[in-house]
Amino acid sequence: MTTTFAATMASIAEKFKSAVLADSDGVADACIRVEREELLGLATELAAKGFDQLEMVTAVDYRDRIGLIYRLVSATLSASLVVRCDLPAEQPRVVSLAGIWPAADSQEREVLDLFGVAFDGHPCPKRIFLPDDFCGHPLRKDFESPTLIRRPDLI
Amino acid sequence: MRSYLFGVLWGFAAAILIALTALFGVWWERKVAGRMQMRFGPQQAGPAGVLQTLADTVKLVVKEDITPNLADVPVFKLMPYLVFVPSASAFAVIPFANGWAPFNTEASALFFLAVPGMGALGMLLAGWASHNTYGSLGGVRAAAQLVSYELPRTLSVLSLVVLAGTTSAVGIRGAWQWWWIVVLAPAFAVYFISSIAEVNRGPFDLPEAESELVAGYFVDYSGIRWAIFMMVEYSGIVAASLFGAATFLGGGLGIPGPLGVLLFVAFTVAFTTMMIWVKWSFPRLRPDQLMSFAWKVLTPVALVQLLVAGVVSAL
Amino acid sequence: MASLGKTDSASDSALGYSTLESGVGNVILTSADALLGWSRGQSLWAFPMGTACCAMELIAASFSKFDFDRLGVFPRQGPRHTDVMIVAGTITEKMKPVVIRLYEQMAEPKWVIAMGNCAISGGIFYYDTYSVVRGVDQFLPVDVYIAGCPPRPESLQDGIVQLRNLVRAESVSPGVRYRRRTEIPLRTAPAPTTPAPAEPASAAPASAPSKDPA
Amino acid sequence: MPDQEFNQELVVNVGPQHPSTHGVGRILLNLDGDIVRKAELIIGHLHRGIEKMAENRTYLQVVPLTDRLDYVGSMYANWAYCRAVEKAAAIDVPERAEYLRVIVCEMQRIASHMMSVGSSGADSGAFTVFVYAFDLRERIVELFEQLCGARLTYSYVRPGGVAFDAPDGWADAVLAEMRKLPTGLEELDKLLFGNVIARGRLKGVGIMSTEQAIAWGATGPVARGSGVALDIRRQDAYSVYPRIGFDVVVGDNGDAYDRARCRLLECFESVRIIEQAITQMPEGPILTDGIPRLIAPPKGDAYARIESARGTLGVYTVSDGGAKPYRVHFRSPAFCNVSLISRLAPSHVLSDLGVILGSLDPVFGEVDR
Repeated sequence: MTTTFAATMASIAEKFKSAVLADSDGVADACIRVEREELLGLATELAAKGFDQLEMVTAVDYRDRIGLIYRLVSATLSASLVVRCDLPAEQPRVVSLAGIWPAADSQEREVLDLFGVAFDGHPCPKRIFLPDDFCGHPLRKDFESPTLIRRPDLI
Repeated sequence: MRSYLFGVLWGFAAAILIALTALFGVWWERKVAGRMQMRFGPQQAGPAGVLQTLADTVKLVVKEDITPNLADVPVFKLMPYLVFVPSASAFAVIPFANGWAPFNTEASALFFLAVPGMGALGMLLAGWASHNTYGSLGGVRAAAQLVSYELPRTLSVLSLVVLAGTTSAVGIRGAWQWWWIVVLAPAFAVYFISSIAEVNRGPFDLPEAESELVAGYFVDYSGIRWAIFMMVEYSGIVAASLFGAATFLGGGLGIPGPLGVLLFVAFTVAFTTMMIWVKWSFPRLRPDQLMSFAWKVLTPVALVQLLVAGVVSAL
Repeated sequence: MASLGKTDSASDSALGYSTLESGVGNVILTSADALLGWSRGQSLWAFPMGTACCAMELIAASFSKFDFDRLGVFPRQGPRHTDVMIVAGTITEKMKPVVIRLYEQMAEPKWVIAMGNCAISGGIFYYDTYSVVRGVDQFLPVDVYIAGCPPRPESLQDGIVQLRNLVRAESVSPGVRYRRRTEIPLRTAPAPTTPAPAEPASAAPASAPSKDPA
Repeated sequence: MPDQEFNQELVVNVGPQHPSTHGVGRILLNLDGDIVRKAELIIGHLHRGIEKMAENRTYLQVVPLTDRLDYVGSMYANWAYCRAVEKAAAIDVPERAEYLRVIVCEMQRIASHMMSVGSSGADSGAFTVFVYAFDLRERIVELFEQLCGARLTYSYVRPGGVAFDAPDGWADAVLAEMRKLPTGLEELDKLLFGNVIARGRLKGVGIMSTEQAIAWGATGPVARGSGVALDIRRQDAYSVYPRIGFDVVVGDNGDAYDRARCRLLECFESVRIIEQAITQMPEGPILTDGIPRLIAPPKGDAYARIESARGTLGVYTVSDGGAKPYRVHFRSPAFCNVSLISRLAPSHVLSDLGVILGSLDPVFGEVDR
């Protein structure tokens, strides 16, 4: 990790107490695990520190909790960073980062559509792929649908 | 009485002539466009696909012609004929032979330019009556385009009238001189470009823009009514080429006898092919570019040409 | 010259269609059927209902290397001006009402070609999907199925030739049956029980629909 | 207020089935006369749930699914997925396979750009440009057919290498084709961008500044058209790209003309890359041996991204140690680029809508997944 990048990481770590700094986990050069409440503060801090590109917003359903993944890339620091935030599985609700990075707008709608995570403050919080009257969120592990035919395990 | 009978006879002859020009025009366009795009045109309906348009027309005649239920039905049904009749009547005044035209009236050149302008009203109402957003957008564009391109077209033929001294097309063809080609070259260019726009083709096919308005003002027409719109377009091309060849080039450069007729037909086919060639090689103009091109480029050129013609004729 | 006028041309009998049943129809009717059949077959204007990968092959089929235009197939965009709707690609639940509405907007003698496995049966997206309609024939009467993922432009054009034989074998008056018009009943309608004449042999790549409902 | 409901805006539905929406996107336009006031993009008509399907397939069975994602360029969809799996399962790739992957993906980039440049010509009305661009694309698709038998959905790149070795004479055929291609590309350049009406239609339409491009998440030629020098081949320097000399094409004023022109100039760069890669390609195996039929990467995440014809194509896989991926997510560049239409379209004329959408080059298989 370049020195400036390490310096920014250190300054962020002590600024946000609940942020747990871990080194690379296969997704980006560094990883920050943060609580739901501190996400907005951390995001504005990172945007100020030179992370101007939000590349990917996605989620993973770990059955007991839903993990949100934001992958940020900084051209000035030439480094990438992944911010992870865990949400309860029942009513996942988090603040929307579309205000800081407009790129998050459509990707957050996709997470809303497929995972059911509600984003507060999103410009138009509607489903993006599925019709509005679709019940359930497909990418949840406990998603059942009459039209879904499971592929037989031939192996 | 005799002229009445002659009128009816000529009506049938014109209908057949227009149908033939449309048949030839559609087949010729698909073959030329095909060859321009490194492919063959229709091949399998008759030798070299000559019967392709016949197959298309017979199919369209027996196809169901749908009237949308929200459409303004009487207007919807009338519009193909309101668009067809003016452009068909333009055939009546074209000087086919030296000194002869089916209807040799005094101001036949102006008749040829003015009457097809009525088609703009038909297109506007066709788009509006089909109660379809694309249709009405196409109709409004057709009205704006046809009206604004009539001015340069009329001015370009006017410089011809100034030189010939008469406004009758037959007179113009009779008074044709060879040096007119040199003097009236810009006028012919303006005439050719604005007649492409008059027929909604080539870079000016905004009313029926395929990639924007799906099919423009005739989007909701099907079957025989749509075929009439297609016949209007293709007979319009041939009519503009016929008139251009007859007046600007004196119908075969004024050579009497079969050679002149042969040249006349050759010029007409050449102009038709040029219109097809222009359509398939240029993208479409934007509405504001279309208008500024008509008013800021074509009209001034036609006016200057008129001045030159006036000076020359005064010499 | 195409087989204008001859109704029992080689390709018709090759497909096993029952030619004119004895004692029905006369010179006027057969020549009218022949002319209409020939003209409709020669000028099948295609409505490219392209949604996914098969749309790329549909575009390639109408361009310089494979050239649809030779067969008289002219892709037009408006549903009103076209005869055959070529459904190319996966149809999802959200797209289904759009396809139905466009099919209903097409002017009457109209046909449907289901191009590609996704249009035939959902193809690779048959298992584990919640939003794919498994086959267009669930809501459209399909005339020709073209297998392949995506089918080559050549097999698409062979499908067009098969459809042309179907079209040429149809008759103007409902009384005359050159060929049993195979209405595939939608899943809800009970299967018609009238006896079927010779089973139309399915030609190799593009199979004309068999009589018995799915 | 009487005049309030008088100047009601005309709502036009540029529906899922439309000649210039490049697939099944739907745009709800609020038109004031011919001027677009608001453009709302409605997608999802081709949403097949590929990410849900991938969770019930083994790692190798997901490869054919990635073909149907970006069906105009399925080579680099395969490659991105295979890089993620190789990163997760720590599989290394033989030298020759890396070169074959670079050659095949650069050819796919040319074919995909031909589709995009051709259709941006067709959107502005020049249909012949589309046919000429497709003719160049057909030459490349023919070479793909000789290599892996398929015209569009190849499943050629596999975790740990590639599926088939180049048949003998194939490399020379590609070299011969790459020598002829630049003349075809120059001809297309003159045919479309040399044309004064096409320049008039494409220039100054859908302008996006550099900051907007970065903030809105645009990548690939859409971002490079606005001056963002973001090219993952240069930034990550993955595979054998460090050994190959090429430069990144960057436009300056970020309109539809620059985006389309960047795509065409990138094809010249790809031709250079292919020629260098073929000359440097060593002999040797094309698939690492010892890869189990059921790849089971250790528990954990992996993310790999490559430069596809539309931009940064990233694949994020989560594995729970089993034979099937726990979660696969495709960071789709077309999805991020096409959602710019609602920001670029307002205050343009209706005719420009098709041109702007064409310059964003969406492929709805990848947008809707």
